[in-house]
Amino acid sequence: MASRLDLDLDLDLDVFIGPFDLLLSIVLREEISLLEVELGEIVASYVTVLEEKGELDLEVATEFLVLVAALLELKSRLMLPGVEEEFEEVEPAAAVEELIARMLEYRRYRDLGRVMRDHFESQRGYMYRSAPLPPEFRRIEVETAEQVYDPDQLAAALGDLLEPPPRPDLSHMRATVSFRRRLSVLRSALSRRARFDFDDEFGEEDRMTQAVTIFALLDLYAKGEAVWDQTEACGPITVRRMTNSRMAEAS
Amino acid sequence: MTTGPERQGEPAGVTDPAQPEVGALARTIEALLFVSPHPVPEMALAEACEVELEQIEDAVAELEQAFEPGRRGLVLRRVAGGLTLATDPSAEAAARRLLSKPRTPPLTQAQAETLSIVAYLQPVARPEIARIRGVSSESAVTSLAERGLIEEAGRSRFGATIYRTSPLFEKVFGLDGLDALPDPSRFDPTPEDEREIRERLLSAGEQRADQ
Amino acid sequence: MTTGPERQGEPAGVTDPAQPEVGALARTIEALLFVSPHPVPEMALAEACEVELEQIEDAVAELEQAFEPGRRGLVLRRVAGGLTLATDPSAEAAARRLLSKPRTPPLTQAQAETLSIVAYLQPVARPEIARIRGVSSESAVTSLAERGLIEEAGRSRFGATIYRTSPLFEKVFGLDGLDALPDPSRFDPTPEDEREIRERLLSAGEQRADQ
Repeated sequence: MASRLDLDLDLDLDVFIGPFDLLLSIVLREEISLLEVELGEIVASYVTVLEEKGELDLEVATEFLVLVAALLELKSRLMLPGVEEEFEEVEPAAAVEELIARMLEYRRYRDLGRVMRDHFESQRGYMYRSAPLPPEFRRIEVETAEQVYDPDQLAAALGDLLEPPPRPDLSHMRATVSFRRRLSVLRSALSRRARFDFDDEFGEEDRMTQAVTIFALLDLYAKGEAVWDQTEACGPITVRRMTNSRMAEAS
Repeated sequence: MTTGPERQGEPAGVTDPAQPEVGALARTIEALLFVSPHPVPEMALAEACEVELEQIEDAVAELEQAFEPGRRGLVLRRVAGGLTLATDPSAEAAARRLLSKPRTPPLTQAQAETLSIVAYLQPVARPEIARIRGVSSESAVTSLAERGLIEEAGRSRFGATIYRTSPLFEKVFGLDGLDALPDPSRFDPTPEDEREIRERLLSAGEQRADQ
Repeated sequence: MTTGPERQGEPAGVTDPAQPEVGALARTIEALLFVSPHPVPEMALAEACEVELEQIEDAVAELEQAFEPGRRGLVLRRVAGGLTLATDPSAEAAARRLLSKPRTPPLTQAQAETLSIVAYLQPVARPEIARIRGVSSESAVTSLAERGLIEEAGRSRFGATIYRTSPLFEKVFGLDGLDALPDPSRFDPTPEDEREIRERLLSAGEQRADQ
């Protein structure tokens, strides 16, 4: 029996230039059907790849994860028996619409970037003169100089510098919503108990932390360390530890 | 009309050394473009030469013919809102050998995406670039700034650096101005694109479920 | 995107636009002399073009004809053991007028910030500028000094160069003395005196550098 983890996607996550690039590629590949767990897993692994490459912008990534989490939630509702007949009536959540808009926005700049790159290549043969000015032309004579700059420009520049930057406190976020940190929090929870209720454990956390924890959970699922049950949409999630043969249990 | 002889080998056009190639004003403009470190707008040429703009325009037209690609080792270009001289691309390899200057690396995809965001949305703050790309764009922004293609244009209310493209950007991209950027509307998503993505995103995975 | 100037206007001295003026090698040499910041010996030209010295000599002879004084706005000169292009002396007055106004480069944000620090806090040492801006400001300082807007005013106890603004600075900003500098904007309340400005700048700079 085919495992749901056996993705057959042949995805090399390193080649993607960002999460929207990844999502666009997956979504537009006809042969792939987007089962929510697969998508979640891919996204979770990709976030890890980004973190390893040092390209993770936590604020941006978390926003992305929240959008994907909303998508997954919507998809799981669509898959519930009884909802299917009403498929036409199910309004996609605003978050999903935003995700689509963001994907399309990204795509525009990806495509424009390709045009720019080609154009850059076509122009590289032209070389400009970089020789310094002949000494006799180098300095403007004070006597003949005229006003060309507005002094307010200096006042504005100094005003910019006087303003201390507000602390967006990224260090704090990095400390609390690190994907790795959530992984280890989950692992330690699982080492203490073989099963626990997600809300009991993490219900107090803020939304971003919960979203990242869900993705860490997907990662643990992919690694065969945990599974979870959720009997109804938006119902309680029970997380269970897995010890060996994840295939046997997962299937 | 001839299409021109072979572009290499024997001396061709030099017949009468005493005859000026172009008029005196065009020759002065040629000298000004040579000596100026930046592209020169026609208005600035008119002021420097103390003549009317129309006379400059006529002389520039004359120069444009003299510098028609293939005639000389240099070409006349309109970039960054002004006129400038550049080498003909056919001399690139020899010039790089002479200056021991390797070809600059091509833009990476991350740089190209970042540059197109800055070019079309400028002025734009770094967090906005990251938001659109979905990844931290710090290294792409830094290398584009180091290459001189983008530059700081102030700070946002939140202290983030704001970027815009530089005059060098227009120069190396051979753009007469930002208006000469390709029309971005040709990359606007169609309603079909949008529908396809929505359907694919929301398709519940029936095929898989059948297995 | 535009690539180059459109062909337009009536031909003047130009008879056949399609015909190269000189051979291909001479054209390449013209391009090499254009991009090189220094006079180029013929041997170096031969190496860059990957041809024999005699071929270079023939091509240079061809170029010398094309560049005979009076024909173009540029002349070909032999100086310091090499060949170089220079403007024809007849263009000197116009060149001086063109280059007498720093119209071309608007200040970059880095330059504006650096210049404002020097203007308001002068005399100020280079490391302090970097501390306030939160980034190394070497290239901004160098280009401002090259343009004559700031100048060295000695060395600090620790050997760092100290800067102040120049008389040219006051002229191009239309300031009747440094007292005429406007109050720093976007900041309320405006700092009372220079020492207070300095303290606030340094503390804001530290926070920028930390991020």
